[in-house]
Amino acid sequence: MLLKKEKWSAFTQALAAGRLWAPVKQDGAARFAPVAAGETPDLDYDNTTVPAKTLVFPQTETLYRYRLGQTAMELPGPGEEAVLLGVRPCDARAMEMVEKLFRWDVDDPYYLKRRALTTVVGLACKEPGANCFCPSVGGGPAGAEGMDLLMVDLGDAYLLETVSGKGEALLEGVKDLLEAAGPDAAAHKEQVVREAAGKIRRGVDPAGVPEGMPGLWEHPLWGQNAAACLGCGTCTYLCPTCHCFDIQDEVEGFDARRCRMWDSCMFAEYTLHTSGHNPRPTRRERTRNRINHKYNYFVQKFGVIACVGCGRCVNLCPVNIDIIEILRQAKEAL
Amino acid sequence: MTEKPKLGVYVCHCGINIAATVDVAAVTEYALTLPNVKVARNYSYMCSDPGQLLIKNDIKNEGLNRVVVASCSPRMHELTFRKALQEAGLNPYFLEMANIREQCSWVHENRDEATAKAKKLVAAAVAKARLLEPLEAREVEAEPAALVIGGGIAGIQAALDIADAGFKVYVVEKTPSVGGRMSQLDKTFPTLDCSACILTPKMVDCAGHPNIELMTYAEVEEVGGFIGNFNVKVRKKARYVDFVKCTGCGDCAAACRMAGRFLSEFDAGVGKRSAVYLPFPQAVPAKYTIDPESCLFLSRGKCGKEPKCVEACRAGAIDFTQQDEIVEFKVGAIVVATGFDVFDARRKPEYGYADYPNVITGLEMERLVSASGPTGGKVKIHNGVEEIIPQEIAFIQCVGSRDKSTGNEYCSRVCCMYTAKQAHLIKDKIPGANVRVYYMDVRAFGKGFEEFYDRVRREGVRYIRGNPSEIFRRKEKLVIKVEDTLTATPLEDEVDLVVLAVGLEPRADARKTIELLRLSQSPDRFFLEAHPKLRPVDTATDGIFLAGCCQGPKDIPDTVAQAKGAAASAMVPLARGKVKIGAQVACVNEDTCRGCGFCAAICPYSAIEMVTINRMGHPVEVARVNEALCKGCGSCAAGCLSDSIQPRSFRDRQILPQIAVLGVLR
Amino acid sequence: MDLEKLRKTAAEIVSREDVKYLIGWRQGTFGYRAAPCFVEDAAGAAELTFSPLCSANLATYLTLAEKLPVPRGKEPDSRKTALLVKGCDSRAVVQLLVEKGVKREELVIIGCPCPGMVDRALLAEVIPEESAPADLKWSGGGFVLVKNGLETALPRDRVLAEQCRLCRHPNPVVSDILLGEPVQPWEVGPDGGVDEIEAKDVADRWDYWEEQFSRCLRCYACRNACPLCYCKDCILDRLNPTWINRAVNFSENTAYHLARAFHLAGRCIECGACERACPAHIPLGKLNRKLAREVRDQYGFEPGLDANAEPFQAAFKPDDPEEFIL
Amino acid sequence: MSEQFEPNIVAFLCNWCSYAGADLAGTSRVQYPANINVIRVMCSGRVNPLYVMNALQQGADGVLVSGCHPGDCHYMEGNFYARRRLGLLKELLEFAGVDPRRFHMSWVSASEGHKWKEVVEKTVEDARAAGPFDQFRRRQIDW
Repeated sequence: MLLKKEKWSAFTQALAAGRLWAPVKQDGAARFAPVAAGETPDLDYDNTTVPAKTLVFPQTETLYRYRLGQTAMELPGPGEEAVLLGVRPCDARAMEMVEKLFRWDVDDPYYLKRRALTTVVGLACKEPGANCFCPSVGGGPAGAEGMDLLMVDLGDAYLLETVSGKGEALLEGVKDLLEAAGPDAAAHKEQVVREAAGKIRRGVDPAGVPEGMPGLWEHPLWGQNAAACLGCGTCTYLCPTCHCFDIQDEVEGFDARRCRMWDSCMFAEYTLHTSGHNPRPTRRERTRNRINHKYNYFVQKFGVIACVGCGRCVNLCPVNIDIIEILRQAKEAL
Repeated sequence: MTEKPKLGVYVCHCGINIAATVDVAAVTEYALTLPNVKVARNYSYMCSDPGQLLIKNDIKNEGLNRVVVASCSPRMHELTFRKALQEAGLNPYFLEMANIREQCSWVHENRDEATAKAKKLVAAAVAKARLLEPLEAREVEAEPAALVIGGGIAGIQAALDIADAGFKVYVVEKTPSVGGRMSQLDKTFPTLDCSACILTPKMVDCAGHPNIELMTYAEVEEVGGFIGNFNVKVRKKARYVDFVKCTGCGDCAAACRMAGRFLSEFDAGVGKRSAVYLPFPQAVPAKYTIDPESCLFLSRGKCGKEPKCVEACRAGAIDFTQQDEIVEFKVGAIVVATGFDVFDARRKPEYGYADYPNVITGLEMERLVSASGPTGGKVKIHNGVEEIIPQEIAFIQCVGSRDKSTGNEYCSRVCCMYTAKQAHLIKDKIPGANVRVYYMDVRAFGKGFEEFYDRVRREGVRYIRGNPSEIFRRKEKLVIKVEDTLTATPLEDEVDLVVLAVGLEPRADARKTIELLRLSQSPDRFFLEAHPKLRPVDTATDGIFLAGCCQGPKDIPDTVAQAKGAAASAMVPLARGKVKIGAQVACVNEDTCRGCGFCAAICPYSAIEMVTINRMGHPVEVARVNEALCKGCGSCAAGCLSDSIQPRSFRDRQILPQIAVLGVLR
Repeated sequence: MDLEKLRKTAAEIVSREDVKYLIGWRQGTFGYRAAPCFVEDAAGAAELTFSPLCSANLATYLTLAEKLPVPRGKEPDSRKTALLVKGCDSRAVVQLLVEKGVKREELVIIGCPCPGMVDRALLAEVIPEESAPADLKWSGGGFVLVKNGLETALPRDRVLAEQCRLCRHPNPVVSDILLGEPVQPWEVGPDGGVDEIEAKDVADRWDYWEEQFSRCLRCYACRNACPLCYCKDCILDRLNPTWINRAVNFSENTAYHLARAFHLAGRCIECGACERACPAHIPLGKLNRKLAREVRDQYGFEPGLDANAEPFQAAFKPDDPEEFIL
Repeated sequence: MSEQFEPNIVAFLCNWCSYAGADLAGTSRVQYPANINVIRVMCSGRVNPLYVMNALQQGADGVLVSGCHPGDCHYMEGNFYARRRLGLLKELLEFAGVDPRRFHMSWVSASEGHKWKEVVEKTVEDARAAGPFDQFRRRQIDW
């Protein structure tokens, strides 16, 4: 289906009748924020600093509440449906990957509930960033994995392709604003996608990396790359596929809650034992773990590289630790 | 510690003091809803025996392991309830109090408000009590010995008292003899006893006492440790005269090539001495000392063919090879009696002390009138033409006291009376002399002072109210420019001799003592006592006491009284043989300490030192608390960026929940 | 800066037996980056650079290296660390010396007088950042961007980083070897960033910071990048007691940032590392610079200049300001 | 009853001067607002400046720290450290947009029961004027 851009405002207004999230720009960077009735989101933005995962896997999430000294607990309510508008293919694909984990040995009710309540409306990329490398890891500027609906900017209109039943249902609700796509739409889309892919400058072929990783366990590349690491959580917090969390009890007066929040394997305390022993004692082991988790362990367990090539960790690392460069060195060392 | 907290909350009615304003039943009921509270009761007087029994029984029968008492101020009854806990077999520090009387029922009239607040205060106390930890007040052995620094009348008196009680005393005196300032005085006001006559026996007692080890011509170099356990290092300066062989005959001094060439410190610069000298005839010990700076042999390496003193000394006591000796010992308490300096009159240039020989200080006057002084007690001066007996004599009061321009805002307390005394002595020795005293106020506050002042005036000494602005010479006379402020008459008073009643100042080297003993100074720069009213002989450091003028100007009886007080205080740990170390002291988490030393820099008691420990094979510096010195103030903790040092009972993890409860409950 | 001399000097130093490694800067892997690098042998010195992109404060690494347990019978590695320092890096070193975070005898300090660094974001506004690494040089009073063999002049005022514009000590305050000539310190204008906030009324200030702190992810890059945030166990990570909850929301974020800024009062040497590291672009430097300004103006103290200074937070003066006290 | 806002104040008092001064106010039956809630510490130097922030975050509308007058500190210097630390904290809070009326520091000696009353009244009035400080509250108990 086609959505003419002059209908864009009406389209978003219709979605904003429910809970709608879309990127907003603030101080030069975009982030997902609720769209209030009357506002029209602008999809002309570089990818958000924080990936869309934050909406299905919030940074802080209350699991239940209780009172000190008492055993009764209060669970969260059923939650609300929401539409996520303007999700990039890398971020949508990552949600699908993370879901594999949250569906693995036991179902994680919190993640799955939010995922089920959320309709993901994706947007194909036209202007990839300096460090985008999604094609290297099985994605692409118009990949629809993890989405319910894909939008492709054809200039004067968006091409809307349903990916799931939820996407179809969404379109059904706004069908008056849409028109059928013409016969040349597919070709137009292909051209847009090809152009976008052609602008991607960086990349690495990961073939052989997952199998080769164990052999590189003691390779000096880890120490060399980790030497400058500050041990902050930028790379992991901004990674759309990173999904580690910590569980804490937080007390306020005599009231308390149990909650979970993002954690990062780059923090020293991530694996710190009560005894004081740390099985990953330095930034070298932590950096090695981060890469191995994405390019080795996750592959072994779920058959897919847990990196979607969004380039965020490269863009925003304060000290230029570059996963593409690390993979290049790893390939060289194989 | 693994035991789960079981709290009892006890709400006191305090008769109607609390109950009239606070609904104690409601507070009690509320307390039962708080986490870990097993028992909550209210009672008319919790501090009474039956009240305490309630707590004790519950500890025994209900297995309580933390107690909250909501009653009066902890400043009132914390110790009472701690004792009750202890008697019931519970660690006394498992107590927390909620002050619902002084800071609640007595200051708020509205019953609802006061009750609500009492509930909050109880909740906050419960929040903290849940997290209290058991503490132990420890005791360490105390060395049954004392150090007295300074051998003036204060030091002598303190030493004698302590020694008489049977404890070892080390007296360290900087100069070659004990006696101090008092020995320089002629008569003492207002009774006019001869200073030497009353002092000398004490000096001799001090030197001869079996429990006193007297170290003259010696200085304390280092003091470490804490109450009960001070480690002292003393440098005994080389006298170059064998202490045992010297008979005190004085042949060396008479023979000295430099005999009578140096100003005598004892005679306040009025008299002279040799390079080898006895400070004054009654000096104790009566042993000669060679001043290395004035001795030709010691300062230049040559004294004729052979130093004359060596020849002269029949005992063979002169020993130029002597070296300073370092002595180390341990004491349980320290009395500081370092005395005072007199104000340097050159700092009031308008009085011409530096320019005119006949402008002298009160202390110089003492030596002039003293029978043992350089003039044999005759007041003679040289007016530039001839030697005369002065007839016109003026005293000027408050020189270097009560004078912001000199930085000394305080009253020196002795000048009014020593001036009166000296005026009397002059009248006595020079019967026809005209004596006047220029004063601001006369402060004759002590026993017999006013009477003495009155007597002196009746003897014909004129008191003129006025603060001289200038002194200059006119021929053989000195002219004092002054306004008599009672009659508003400008005067130019021609006199033969001017005596400046100089005030008392802290010792020039007071800083050294401060650093040595970690003392503090009050704004007048004298040593600071722990409390101006209630602990006037204590210092902020336990086990260190002050006596005499090092703490502030005072006369002889006050000095002796304070010395006796300091001695009595110093004897407490010595007599007990043990000292208590506070339980609520700071402790360091050596795992997280980053060794920056902020806490050590902050601690006013130098209770924290940095030590090197082995952390997994790496030498790292961490802070360590000397629990005997720590007072538990917690300034270190608030300055520690990694929260690695914490005062017990006031830890962050105990205070933050209190904050939370007081904040959250609205 | 003569890069050949820099590399030669570095090669000589790392070849010394008593030197573990040298910390310097290398060109980045893309766009407008330069990165800290660790040189362990003479050959490695060839990758060293010093350009207007080398804003990273290398003093951070002096306290970052983990101290692994030393196996029984072995001695800990006591070799020295060599590092390149700009003015701000050297001030951090001095403050670390004051706090005994490092020992002077463990360091070989190579001073690099610094004409000022560019702000990457400002630079990208003028010429968009691309994937290929770009080179930047100082030239005349400004900068020159070298890209694909083409040189583009950039006026200093347009792209100079804020903390550099405000820098009072561009030359190293401590060094064993000084490379090149000291630069002439420039005139420092008013701190517009701080002034702008002070000009707001108190409620508007709150709104301003609420907008900023709401974005915070609590990745702790600001803390970890700071050369003076080096507690082995930061109290803001601690759970017992909990100063700040792990929950990421405006309240906790605000408490975190205020605590961080406060812990640096009288210690911050205004290098801007916190602000540069922030992925959410929160202007953290303003908080630190505000406190640094008060410490300078009201208390007459500037940290990181004298290794023998009393630590500001562990000292007082009898006449410290107290007008605010009731 | 008027609907005026009743601020919640958390106060940190040193044991030797200010807490004793507050006790004296009680002994003298001086009346003052009940909004003030006291936490006793041994010395104002013990007050970690982060306590002030923490109290504001945990529900206080105003915070007071009170210690001995300069020179009177039971521990000689603790209040001087407190003055320096909290003076800077005050600058920081104000810069961050915390109404300056929410945080006060005072010197109250053991004999100044009446001054204590005045300090409490001023602190409460100021916090009342500044209004509820909901913006900074911990909101963790929300879902």
